[in-house]
Amino acid sequence: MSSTPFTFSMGGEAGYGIASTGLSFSKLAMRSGYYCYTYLEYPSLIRGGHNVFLTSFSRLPVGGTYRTIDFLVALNHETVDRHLDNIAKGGILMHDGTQKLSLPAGKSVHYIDIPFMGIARKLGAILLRDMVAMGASVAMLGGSFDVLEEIIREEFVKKGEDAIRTNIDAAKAGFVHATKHFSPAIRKILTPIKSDKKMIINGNEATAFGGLAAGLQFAAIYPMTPTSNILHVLAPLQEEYGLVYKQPEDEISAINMAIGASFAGARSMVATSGGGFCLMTEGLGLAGITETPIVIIEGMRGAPATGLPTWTEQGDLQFMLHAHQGEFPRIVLAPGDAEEAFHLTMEAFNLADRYQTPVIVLIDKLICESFQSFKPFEYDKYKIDQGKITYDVIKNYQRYGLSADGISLRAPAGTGNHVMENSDEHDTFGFSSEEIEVRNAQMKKRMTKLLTCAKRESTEPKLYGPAKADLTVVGWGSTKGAVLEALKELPKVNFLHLNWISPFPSEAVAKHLKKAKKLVNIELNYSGQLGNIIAEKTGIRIEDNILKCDGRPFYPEELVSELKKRL
Amino acid sequence: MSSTPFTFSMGGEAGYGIASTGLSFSKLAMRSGYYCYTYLEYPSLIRGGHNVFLTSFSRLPVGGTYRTIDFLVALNHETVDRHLDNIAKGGILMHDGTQKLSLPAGKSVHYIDIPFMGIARKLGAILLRDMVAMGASVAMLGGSFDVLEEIIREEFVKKGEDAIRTNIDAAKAGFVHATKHFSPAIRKILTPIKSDKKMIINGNEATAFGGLAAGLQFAAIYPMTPTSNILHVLAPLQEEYGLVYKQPEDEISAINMAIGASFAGARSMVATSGGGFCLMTEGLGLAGITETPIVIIEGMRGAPATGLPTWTEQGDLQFMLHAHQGEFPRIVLAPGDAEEAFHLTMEAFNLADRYQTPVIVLIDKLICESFQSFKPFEYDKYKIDQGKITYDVIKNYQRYGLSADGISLRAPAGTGNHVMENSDEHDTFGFSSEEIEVRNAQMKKRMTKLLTCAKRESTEPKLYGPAKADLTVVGWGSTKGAVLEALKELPKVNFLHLNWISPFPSEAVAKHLKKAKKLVNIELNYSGQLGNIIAEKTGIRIEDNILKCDGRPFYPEELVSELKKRL
Amino acid sequence: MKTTEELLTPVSCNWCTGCGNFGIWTAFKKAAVEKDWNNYNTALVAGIGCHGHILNFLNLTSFEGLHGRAIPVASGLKLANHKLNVFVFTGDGDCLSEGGNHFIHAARRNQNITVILHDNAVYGLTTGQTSPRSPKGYVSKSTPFGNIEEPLSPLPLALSAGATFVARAYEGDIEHLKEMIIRANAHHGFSVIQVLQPCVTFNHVYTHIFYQQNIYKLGREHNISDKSAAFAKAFEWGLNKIPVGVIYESGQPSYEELTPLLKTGTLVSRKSKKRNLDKLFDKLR
Amino acid sequence: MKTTEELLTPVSCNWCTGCGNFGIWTAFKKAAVEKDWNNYNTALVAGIGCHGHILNFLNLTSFEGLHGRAIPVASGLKLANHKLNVFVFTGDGDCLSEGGNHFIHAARRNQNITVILHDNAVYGLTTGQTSPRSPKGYVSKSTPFGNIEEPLSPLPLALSAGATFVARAYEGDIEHLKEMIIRANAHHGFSVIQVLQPCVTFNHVYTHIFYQQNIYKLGREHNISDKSAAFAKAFEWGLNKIPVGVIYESGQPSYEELTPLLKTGTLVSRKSKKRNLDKLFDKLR
Ligand SMILES: Cc1ncc(C[n+]2csc(CCOP(=O)(O)OP(=O)(O)O)c2C)c(N)n1
Ligand SMILES: Cc1ncc(C[n+]2csc(CCOP(=O)(O)OP(=O)(O)O)c2C)c(N)n1
Ligand code: SF4
Ligand code: SF4
Ligand SMILES: [Mg+2]
Ligand SMILES: [Mg+2]
Repeated sequence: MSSTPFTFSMGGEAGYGIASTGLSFSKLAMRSGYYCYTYLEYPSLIRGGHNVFLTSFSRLPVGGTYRTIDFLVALNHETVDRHLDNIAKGGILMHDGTQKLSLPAGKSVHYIDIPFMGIARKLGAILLRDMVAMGASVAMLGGSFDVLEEIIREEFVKKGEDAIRTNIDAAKAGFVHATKHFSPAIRKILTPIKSDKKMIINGNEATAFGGLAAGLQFAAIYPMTPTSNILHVLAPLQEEYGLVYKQPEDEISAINMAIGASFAGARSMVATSGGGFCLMTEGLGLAGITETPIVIIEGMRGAPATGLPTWTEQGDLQFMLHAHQGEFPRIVLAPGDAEEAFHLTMEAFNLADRYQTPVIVLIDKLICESFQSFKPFEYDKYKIDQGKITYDVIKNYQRYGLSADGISLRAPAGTGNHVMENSDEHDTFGFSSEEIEVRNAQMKKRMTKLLTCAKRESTEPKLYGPAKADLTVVGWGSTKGAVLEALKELPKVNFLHLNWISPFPSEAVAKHLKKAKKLVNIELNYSGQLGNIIAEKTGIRIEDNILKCDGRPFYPEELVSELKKRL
Repeated sequence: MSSTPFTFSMGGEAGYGIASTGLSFSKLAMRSGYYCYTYLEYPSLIRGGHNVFLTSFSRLPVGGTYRTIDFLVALNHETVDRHLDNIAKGGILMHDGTQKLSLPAGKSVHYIDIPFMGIARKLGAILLRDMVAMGASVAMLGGSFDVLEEIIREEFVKKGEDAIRTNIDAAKAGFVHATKHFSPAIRKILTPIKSDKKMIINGNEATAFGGLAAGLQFAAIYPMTPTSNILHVLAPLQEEYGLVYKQPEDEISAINMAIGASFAGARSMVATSGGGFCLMTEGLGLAGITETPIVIIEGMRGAPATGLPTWTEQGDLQFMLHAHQGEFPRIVLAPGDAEEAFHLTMEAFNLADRYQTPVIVLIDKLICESFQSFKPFEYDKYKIDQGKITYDVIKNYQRYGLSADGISLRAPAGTGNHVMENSDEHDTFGFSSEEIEVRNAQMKKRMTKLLTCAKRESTEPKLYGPAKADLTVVGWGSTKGAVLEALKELPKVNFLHLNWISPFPSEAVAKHLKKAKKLVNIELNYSGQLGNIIAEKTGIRIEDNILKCDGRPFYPEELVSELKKRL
Repeated sequence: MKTTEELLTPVSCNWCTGCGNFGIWTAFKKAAVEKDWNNYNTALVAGIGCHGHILNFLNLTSFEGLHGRAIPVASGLKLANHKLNVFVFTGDGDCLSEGGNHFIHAARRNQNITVILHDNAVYGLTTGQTSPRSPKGYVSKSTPFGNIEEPLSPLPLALSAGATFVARAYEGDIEHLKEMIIRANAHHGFSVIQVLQPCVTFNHVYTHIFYQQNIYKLGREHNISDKSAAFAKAFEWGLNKIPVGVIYESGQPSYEELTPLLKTGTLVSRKSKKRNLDKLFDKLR
Repeated sequence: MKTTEELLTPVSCNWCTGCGNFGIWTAFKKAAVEKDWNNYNTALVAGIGCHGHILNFLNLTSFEGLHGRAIPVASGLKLANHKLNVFVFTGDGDCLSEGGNHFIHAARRNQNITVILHDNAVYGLTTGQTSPRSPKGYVSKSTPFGNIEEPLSPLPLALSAGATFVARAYEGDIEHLKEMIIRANAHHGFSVIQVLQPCVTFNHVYTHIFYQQNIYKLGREHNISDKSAAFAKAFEWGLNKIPVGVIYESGQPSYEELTPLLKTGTLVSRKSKKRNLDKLFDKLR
């Protein structure tokens, strides 16, 4: 593929900091002027398993991770076993000959033998191995050592001058060794070029930052892969940005704390994954019936149960729509990448306040933990909107007063009003009631908010690619990146991407689907849940599906070949 | 309506035992040869609220509660306020004139004034009031005092001869007073007649008995309306029937205990309502991925959250299908009345064992707490089927061995096999694994069980009424009774009733729907959830809905009038 | 509030006649009037059970949550606005069974909230099942052959978990209970009052008479800052020896006092505002 | 099992080098060989965390449950087949945070199961956040400014809740830990061993050296049937004063012993069979 990014990868055993090396490499590529996308694979173990990162970089934005590796650094046997087959024809495999990895002959791969271990040992620590490999790789890609040095300097600044020095030395040694012994094989692929200002961010950071921008005041997060990193981002920023992060005893507590904080008027959120969300389902409906705004970040992973804790999946979609007994309005957003996660999280806080109801932002391990480069996010236009809220004393205040749009005037606790929020069905004042008229009025009031939301917000899916196409791909959430990459090769295919799931944009979706010549639904789950929802909401069943739920994302190459079959 | 049952009702403040009076009255009707259906309404309070029972009885089976009351006993003001309008033209209202209830003139109602309070006071206790009223009512309906005496005797046997005497005296006093003063108004409507042997049972009892018949060994139930009564039935039977009932600290514990007991080989179940089910959602998927058989009884009530704790609703249907992250096979059954609850609960235990997966029996307050008379349940043909299970030591035992039907050989703990059940994705032995092939094989194996189930079991909905009809009503679960009552008046309407929800009988449903001239979907929830599922599974959207979610059941009269509009 | 009448709502009280919840309600209203707890400075949270109905009868800002989950709601509320007096009304089932985990963790965190534990040793609202407070041998619908579990002692549990104020009171002694409520609220940190509350409908063991006959007030000789004495008193239970009064109080700083951000004012006093992310974005280069 | 080799599985151990879980694993294998725990008489349950991986390395019947929920699975398992030795492997996060409620209630019920609490005072598997056992001031990703909560003491909590056997051991002393495991299992009732387990990767406070320097073995002078002495020892923690050994043991009957039905054999020994309901139906007339 002509526009295909270059994919660099490094693999080794867990516990050697492959993830942070991946981020450093990505920064290097970015500072050299390239866009990149870095995907991490690791098992649910602290040490002993296999870790790998893949960075695809290009002059143009890159939205997904490629399977075909142009340059692989193998720090152990397993890297070779697992990834050799994915090396591109004519690609490079860098290894340490002294490790005697079994490298099959006959493969059209250039082997570059760098004594990582020897060099690292000479410099005093085996752990420096990755840095040596990094230096050597940068050299082989024609990258700038200055940029690398700058990045190492920043990364180790907290560890002191010594750490900086040894790491720079290690990188330098690798760089020099490679330049000296393999200069004919060097590919000028990382040579610094001029380009726009960019940043690299993963979905967890984007979500946390979205919350910060939106005036988040209280977050209760119990650690859980893949969203733990949201708490790691927020916790150190508490004082400077004026928010409270609380690690609760469990997820039940998390959501109830957030509800309590919101009752006091604070913008509140929780973050978790499917298992923790299960424990929040009761609280979700509590927020629904008490009309308490909260934002819930749900990061999907391989399921059910503990499942595949460090792998990706889109298996929780229908669960999000139906969690909790009975019915209440819920807003479900499903960003397609970190940038959308940022914007939709910001929006989520406004929506929660505006419609006084829980808002779920549904992401997955792929979005949460993959690093992608973007132009700095544009959020000038964002304004905090707290909806119908008062801090004044209102005569005869009624927390659940009726109104045409279903939204009542909210007064936080402590404002002098007698505010009563109630998990029992209640009258307009909040007092428990089981009367038919009261029940019907409140039920209707709550459900009307969803209609109001559908009317007022722009929930339409986005169509990428040509307006007229031979094949229309339908998808949601994190498949966006891989599909858009694939579309670069397929000019006659377009892509309908949904990032609003509830209220569901039934009409807009139906309109697009009816226009399509041929349809295929793409999801990272077993049964095609978006397809199910579309059938439910529009009556249109997309018969053709590309589904996968082995924990791995879609790769652009596999999509290209799957989609070509349909053209 | 010609075939319409006679409806007797009594209302008074909570705490006066209206519910047990209702059951006594029903037994009386039944022993006099009539079928009956007794519906209870009470608030979520122990005292102080308003309680009422309605018993509809007839020579033919009665499946639902009628709104129109033929004979109302008002023990307090509220009864008059709330129910006077529902008294049939020419109906009877029995009251105590000394209470000075405001009885509107001009209503074509016969007032029967019985000094309940005075008589009760004379006999020594205000609490006897209900018994006086009961005696008087039986007299006015031409019932047999002997039958009433027998019932009182049985009911108070545990309280001793004194209690029996006073209560019989009270009933007698009422009976005599009524006979003496109102003999012209007596209607011979409860005169004993010859008829088949019958019994009266509510859904909670039926479910508990279903479990007992099916060899239930372990039940962990945390109290929650409307299913608490299941534990009240099981707890005293533990020793005699050889099962353990355990009240756990919470519902999370309940489901995990049941899973643990099942892992040891015991037939296990839990019972709860929506809120408790929320807390079980994580355990549900645990049973799914570990392939541990369990039976979950979910009794729906007004929702969301605490909602309307003592009122009915069918709002949890889609939640049952999607609770828990990701996907795994689940079986969801939705009995239409106590008899179906009995049979489907028995069946649930076989299904859980056969497919090694959780089975949900979805009922609601209406089924749980309404008493209905039936011929004694026929369960001779039922056989316990534990599916693929072994107690022998198997060489190279693999808990999750692959097979064409997706079902592996199960060995309980303690059988000498190394049995490993694992909430992480796992290989055939149960060891944690994140490999693509392993994941795909296990995911497919699990999901195949649902296909196997769909093939092997008869999941088809039942069509009631004429094969060809002008209007086809579609419904599920507890609406069955009211719809069948309504159909008695509507010979050109038929009714497609679903009691298997997952695996969903898509083909059978589609076939019926396509044949229908005109369709209407009936549900006790806000959005028509069965309609949503039908649209998802068959592509057919039933545009016309009769929905209600005010906590009250459908009444045959209201359905008749709603359905007539459509003919 | 200035008078107990101001504290009333249009909803009329619907507990059973003679229910111990009436005493708690009365004592709380008296305390509220004495300390002027009102809709500016106070918020209440309750769980689900007969106890929780109390919110319908008090004209004070309140949140009726889920069964077992009142404490975490109160925790979040307090963190967001620590100037509020935050009271939790909870039952023995609510607090010790469904919500046991929150109880010990709120105690551990030493959050400055007051937990009023309506201990009727039974599940009232669900019609009388055995609770973690029911005595061994207790016969109910859930334990028809007698309870085989030892009751849980909430106060030693709270002490073990780190509570800094624990007290016990009998609802029938309204003045004493009122004092306890005021003292618990005045305490800076997690406070719990186990209120002995007869359920006249379902619990025929722990009756009004039982408590009247078996409680005694802790006197001066009891050193409320001695933790092992506190454990001894907290465990004490039985004929003629159910101590009531403050059992333990210590002066550690509360969670809110230790949270640096809250030193300068409540979280909600800084209104939610859009933040600039330039600095954060800069680090992503 | 007859040898520790028989206890191995094809899965190779994947804890970090130096992890304290190795000691627990070794001590458990030794105990299993000494007492011949095998697939007829033993079943293991674990929670989710580094500790839970242990099930993959033991050739014994086991159930890996959900985070925080190992204990109730073990409770159900034990009630269904009380002839099995039932062990729970749980972490400080698993047992005391997510699963705190089950811990106190299983202790209260005095179910005859043994809880082996891998206490590394940190959330290992989720990469090192502060746990309820982390010391005050502890700096981690979740408490970058230092932990402001007091750590929870699991043994006083268990004692308060009603546990009848509580012990503490350091994983580095394998013989001692093995003894503790055997004694806990021999005890008839709820037993818990708090195992001091260094997490070499994330917890740099409670290291091997820290424990080696600060633990001491309880001697004869400690009366294990004295509950208040037990509380004192269970709370003891700090420089040179972390007692290890059996802290408390008492002889109340276990829940299984008190359950009448189980006197005649295990629940599963009566195979599930269809029951006749005539008698029950008769009452419905
Ligand atoms: C999750 C959940 N489980 C169960 C219930 C049912 N329920 C309501 S109140 C209650 C127990 C009440 O006992 P307690 O907390 O002691 O309150 P009391 O009525 O005695 O004041 C239960 C089990 C519920 N509402 N929610
Ligand atoms: C419901 C739920 N919440 C959170 C998690 C994520 N999680 C996995 S292990 C763990 C904590 C582990 O800590 P601990 O129990 O102390 O075990 P350790 O790793 O230290 O042995 C967490 C929070 C989960 N798996 N499930
Ligand atoms: S049931 Fe008990 S606790 Fe509930 S209101 Fe009646 S007396 Fe009070
Ligand atoms: S992270 Fe800690 S507890 Fe987990 S394996 Fe490594 S050293 Fe052991
Ligand atoms: Mg109670
Ligand atoms: Mg730990």
